[in-house]
Amino acid sequence: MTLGNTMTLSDEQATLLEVATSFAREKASMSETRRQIPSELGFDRALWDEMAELGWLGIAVPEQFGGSGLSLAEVVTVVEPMSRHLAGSPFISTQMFAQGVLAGGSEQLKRELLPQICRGAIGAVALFEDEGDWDLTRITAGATADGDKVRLTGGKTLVCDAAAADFILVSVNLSGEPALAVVKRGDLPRDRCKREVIIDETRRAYRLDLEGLIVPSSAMMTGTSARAALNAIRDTFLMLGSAEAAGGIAGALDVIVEYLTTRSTFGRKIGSYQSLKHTCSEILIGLERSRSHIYHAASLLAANEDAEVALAMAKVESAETFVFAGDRAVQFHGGFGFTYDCDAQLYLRRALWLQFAFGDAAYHRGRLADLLLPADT
Amino acid sequence: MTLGNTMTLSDEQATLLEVATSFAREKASMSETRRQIPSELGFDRALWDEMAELGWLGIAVPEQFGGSGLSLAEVVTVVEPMSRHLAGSPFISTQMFAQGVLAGGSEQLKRELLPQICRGAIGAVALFEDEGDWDLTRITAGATADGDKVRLTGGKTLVCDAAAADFILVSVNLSGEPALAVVKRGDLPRDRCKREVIIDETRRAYRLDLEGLIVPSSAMMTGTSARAALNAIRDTFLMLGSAEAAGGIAGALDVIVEYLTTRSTFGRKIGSYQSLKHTCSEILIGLERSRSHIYHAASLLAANEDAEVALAMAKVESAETFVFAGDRAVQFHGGFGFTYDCDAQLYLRRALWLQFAFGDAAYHRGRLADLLLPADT
Amino acid sequence: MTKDLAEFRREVAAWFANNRPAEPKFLLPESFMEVGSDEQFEFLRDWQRKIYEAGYLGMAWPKECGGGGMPQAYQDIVTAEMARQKVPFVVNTIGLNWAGPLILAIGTDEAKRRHIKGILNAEDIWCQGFSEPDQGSDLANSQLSAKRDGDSYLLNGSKIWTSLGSYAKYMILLARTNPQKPRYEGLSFFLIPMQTAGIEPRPIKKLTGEYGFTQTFFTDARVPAECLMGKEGEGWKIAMMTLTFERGVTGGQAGGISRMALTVDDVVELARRSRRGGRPALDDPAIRDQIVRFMIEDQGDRLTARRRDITALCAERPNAIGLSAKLRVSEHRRRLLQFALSLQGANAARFVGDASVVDGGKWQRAYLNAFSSTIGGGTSQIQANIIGERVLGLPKD
Amino acid sequence: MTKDLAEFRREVAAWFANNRPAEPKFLLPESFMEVGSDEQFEFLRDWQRKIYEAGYLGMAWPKECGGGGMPQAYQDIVTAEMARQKVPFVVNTIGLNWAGPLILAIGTDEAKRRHIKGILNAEDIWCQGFSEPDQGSDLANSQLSAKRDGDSYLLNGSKIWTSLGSYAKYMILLARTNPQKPRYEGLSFFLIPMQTAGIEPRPIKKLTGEYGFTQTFFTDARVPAECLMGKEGEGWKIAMMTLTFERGVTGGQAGGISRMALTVDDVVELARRSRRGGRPALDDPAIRDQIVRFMIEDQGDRLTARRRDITALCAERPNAIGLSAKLRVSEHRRRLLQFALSLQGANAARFVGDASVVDGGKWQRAYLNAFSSTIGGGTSQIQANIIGERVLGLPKD
Repeated sequence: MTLGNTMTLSDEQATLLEVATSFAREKASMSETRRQIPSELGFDRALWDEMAELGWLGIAVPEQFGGSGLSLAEVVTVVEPMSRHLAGSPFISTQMFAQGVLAGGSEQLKRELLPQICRGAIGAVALFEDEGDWDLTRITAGATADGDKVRLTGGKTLVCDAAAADFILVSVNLSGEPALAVVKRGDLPRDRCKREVIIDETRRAYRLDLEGLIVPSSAMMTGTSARAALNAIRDTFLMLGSAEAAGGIAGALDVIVEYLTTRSTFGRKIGSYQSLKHTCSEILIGLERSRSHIYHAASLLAANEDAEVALAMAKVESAETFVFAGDRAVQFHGGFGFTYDCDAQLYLRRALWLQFAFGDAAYHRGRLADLLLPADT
Repeated sequence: MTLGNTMTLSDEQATLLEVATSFAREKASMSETRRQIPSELGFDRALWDEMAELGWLGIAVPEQFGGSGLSLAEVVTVVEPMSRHLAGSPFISTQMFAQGVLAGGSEQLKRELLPQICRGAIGAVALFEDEGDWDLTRITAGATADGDKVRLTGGKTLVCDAAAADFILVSVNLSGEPALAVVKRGDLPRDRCKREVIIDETRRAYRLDLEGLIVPSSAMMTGTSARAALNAIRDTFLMLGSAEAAGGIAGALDVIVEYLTTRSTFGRKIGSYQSLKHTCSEILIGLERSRSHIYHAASLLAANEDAEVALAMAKVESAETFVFAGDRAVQFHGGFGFTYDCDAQLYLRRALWLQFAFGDAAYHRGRLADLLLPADT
Repeated sequence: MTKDLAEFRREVAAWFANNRPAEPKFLLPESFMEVGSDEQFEFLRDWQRKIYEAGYLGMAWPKECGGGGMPQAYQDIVTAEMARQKVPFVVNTIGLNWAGPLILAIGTDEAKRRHIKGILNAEDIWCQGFSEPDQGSDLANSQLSAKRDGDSYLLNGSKIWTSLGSYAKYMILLARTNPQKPRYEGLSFFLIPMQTAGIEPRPIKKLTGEYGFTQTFFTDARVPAECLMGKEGEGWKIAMMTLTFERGVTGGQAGGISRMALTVDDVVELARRSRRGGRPALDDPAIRDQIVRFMIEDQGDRLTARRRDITALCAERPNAIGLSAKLRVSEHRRRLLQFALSLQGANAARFVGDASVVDGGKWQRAYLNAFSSTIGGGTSQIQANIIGERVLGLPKD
Repeated sequence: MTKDLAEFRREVAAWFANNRPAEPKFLLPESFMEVGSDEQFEFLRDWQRKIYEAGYLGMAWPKECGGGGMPQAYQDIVTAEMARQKVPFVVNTIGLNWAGPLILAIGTDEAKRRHIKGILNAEDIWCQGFSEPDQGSDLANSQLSAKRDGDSYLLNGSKIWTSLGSYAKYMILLARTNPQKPRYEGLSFFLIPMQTAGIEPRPIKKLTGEYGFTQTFFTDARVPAECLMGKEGEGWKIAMMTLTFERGVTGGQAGGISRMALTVDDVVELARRSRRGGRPALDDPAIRDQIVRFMIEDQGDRLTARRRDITALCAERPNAIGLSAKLRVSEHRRRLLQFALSLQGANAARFVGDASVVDGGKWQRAYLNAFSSTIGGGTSQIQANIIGERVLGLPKD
């Protein structure tokens, strides 16, 4: 199997990359990230509104639904710089929601929901359950049709941004097949959404209790539509989660290099020691390879080509490198690295979150082996 | 499963360790090793005779058969120092032969063969076949009984020291079951034994053509005796091959440290650079762990306790560390390391030989997983 | 008077089985270095007192000081049984393993009377003041000043990474009494009361979000001259003596386990009950292979500790095992714990305090806390230098 | 005059399919750097001549010098087809990719007439004299002395790692004409005939046991002054120019493939036909996992090379990709080849020359030869320093 090497950068990507980089430098600093950690929802609504005004939420939404009609490739260029200082926001959740609706929603759902998203509404996706399985089609939360209503049972967990979301796309098992239900904020009583404690304190995740919730059948996606939506959601996360990881690696590397060029022991700047210096080189190499995988996958998505292999590779390389960078960031800061005040731990925790979201490296390598190494040619 | 931590050192072991260390320093130097590389048999007969006179060949042979009645634990203490400078000799082959006969041979075979071994005869074992499988019971070379004779078919490969051997223990398939035949030098026409080219130039390996050879049935081991002999041969190699690897690691580390403390670049001794220094520390740690596994396995063998796990661990740790040490030895010698004149390559080649003899690290980890991680408690 | 040891073992086993405290609602720390909340501390102090009152702590310490006056063998049985039953550890670690043995070895009768019983029943918690913020990894570089002033010493400076700093009544302290003298000779050793004006322990928030260490500030803190152990200038010698107590080389510890660390066996058990892709994680060949790697390393280190007792098997580089122990064990542990997270699938992303987190989040917490050993007491990078230079003789950088 | 390119591609494909030489009895080298025996050399020289005579080499070079005078596109098709069909490489690499383009760019008409055809038909083999034994990894540190003496230069010193040194008729040489000047400005560039009294190439035996490099000694070797390229002191500038030819950045190479390196795809194919425990090695989950790791790395590097062309995607650290390329690719290759051995079971222990060795032993040989790239041209350790210092701005050690 020969792997392609498509790599393109649209004018829109180039522009967005520039805009987002300077926007992030100004508005998404580490002190802003730290300021949001104790907050209930984990992000700044004013910043969110600014992102919406910049048109970022609808970048990959067709113009007919109020978006810019571009692709996830353009969204990537926004996510990497914004995650450099670990800014928390429901941006990726919202992108997953939008791509899910776009891929599997009825015309009516798209017309209803997507323009609201483009204007600043928040979306979320509820996919995971207690066993922690990453296969999005193994679902136990149930759904039963009852006239023009559908009754939900069971629950979901690790649902990012559920409390802030205007709409949540929930995966359920409908007669043994995956289906998705759009649950609106108004239909979800407050006590059905419980905050969970997760390793990445810049994020918010919740447990959803679906038992007995009723949604109209028009809010459902079923059959091939549901599968298409689940694939789109997964691809969106693999794409944007990898970009978020790349931003995190870059940020962690900055933090390490800054410390290594200012801190001295035994009369030498510690960055002059090879054990630290060579590790930085290794992190940089991981970052360069990650970015290459990411922009390759983005190019394929932009061209509507099959990106399954490219997305899995991007996720593996970027998440592995990010965990390594975060782990080394803590270590290389010595005693300070062991404290909460040091930013290193924030990077490590974010890295762990990303590693275990939508499949860790071993999981995706297993998928890649199936794709790339069939038992017989 | 709780692993034991038995560790003993007998007085005989302590004495032999001392004797062998000074003997090796004097007689098994690197220049001697290099001198033997172009020789046909790969070892010095006079040195072999000295080893026989020292009683080393019969250390683990019971006194009634002319040996010292000790165990492989005592043999270990001879092998490690002797392999420090990669001396080539049929010592391990001979030990495998003797332990095979001891475990599976008839009283008559033991009485006939073991005293000769103790006096200096050379033994060898012929176990492997073209597929390169390490499972010693998967045998295609055949044997057919014909009155009081047995007729052999097929062939064996990677038979160490076959050309120098007075006796070879050959594994064959007898009616679907593993069996072993003792083939004497006189019964093996010269053209049945062809030298092979192997990566470790200090060793000699041969291909044996068995087709039509006849041995008396009294020279056979069959059934449980054959299986016991095969296990004993494997255990002997895992024990002594690991000790040989430990000696090799120690030798490689010496070569590296010597170079790193004498060679300078940019005005500094290269051993002061952390990337080289820390790697040396890593090799040392591997050596220390290897020795611990080795002397633990030896202690179990000395006490006649189950050593299957301990032997496999010893082999994995020592062979992996040795390959790493050899690889780094070449690298750290720079341009000189790339030349044949540098001893680093000899260590690397020996390490590769040991890694792929009787099962590499992945193979033995698989065995250990079966032993230590049963599907259910 | 000594009972039959086998019978004693049965008795002890029964006692711990019947008396082990119920699992609390909160997650317990893995060692005294990680005690971060009042509820953890109270729980552990109660547990130690209960063990002591049952007669199972300080069994080999002198009767007149509050000990049991029995042969060490009995205490060893208790300690082994505690480890086997995985009961909570005894919290007053510095008192039991450092200060107590030191006082018994070189303290005055008055000091023995005053301190030993409180150490055993956890009435008096002890902490250790060795590390300083700018000392690097070099203990002999301690700068905290102790200046003789009449019948007392005036202390100025700060100590860092003080475990139980907020709970301790006493501290064993390494301080500089003479800045003119060469670095080792200027140091002295003190046992000081923490409730002294001018001593302020300030909690440090760890990367886990928990507390568990303090930085302890000394500002003209005045302690009585009797606090000095030995003579002025003997600080380094005495500190090294406490280290040998801590390592248990010479015996003399009060006994009891001092950690409940997660091991490779715990990881195997986690893999057995974790599911990946709908099957037990332990069925996955790549996971099995990785676990075996960890088992080989771990067993290698256990055996290496045993081999250290057989001089002839360490003859080539006698200091290799000792000087490499910290690096081997701490780095193994960090990697093991990071790996353990990967067994938990999507649930690996939860943390302590979550209702659904695996085992209360102790795996996540333990991975983050593992850096205390790869950083504290000389980073792994410095350990690797030490091995290269002091064991292999490579040039300094 | 230009034929249709698609038709040309078919014609080329057919020609190589019909004319590829039969697999020789001996193992071919992977690149010109590994030519170690006369039989290898003769085989490869014949092959190059055959390609040239078919009109498939130097197609874009000027007709009057022996080239084809055609657009570069044709040559690119030939080169791609050679790679696709995995035919043997063209051996006169230094002539075709370094010396030839240089002579065409800045050489005299006389030099073009004299050299180009011999480069293309492999009559005149070229070698490169840049590295020196004590230069470290620093090319600008070249010490070989070239002293002007009337109409000639006297050369003294030595060059090392000269590929094809025993077969070459000419050498491109970097030598020091002025030891007083700063290091870059004292260097000059020469094209010299190897058959000169006082020039002695001495073969170096490699760790593989084969030959493939020489150390070339210069003892009062006298070459004509016309051998100087450009002016005295322009040596560094010209050497850098040859490097850009070699990288193919500016085009101008004669074409043809210059290696037959084993790739990760070859490893997959090896795993498919190797057996472990009676089953295809490719069925083993641990092996599959490891191969996927290599594929991700390899694909990462291929994509990174592509990304280099898109400036906006390299804006953060424009030199990162270039300065890390050697380290990334050479270390990946060393580890990949070491892994490939493990697929061969007990047969991994065989070596080149054995009747039963897998694929003639090219895996074993390739692993050992892989060190030439992790050592030559600046060791991996130095490369990692360069990245740390020149890309990340970390302090020098």
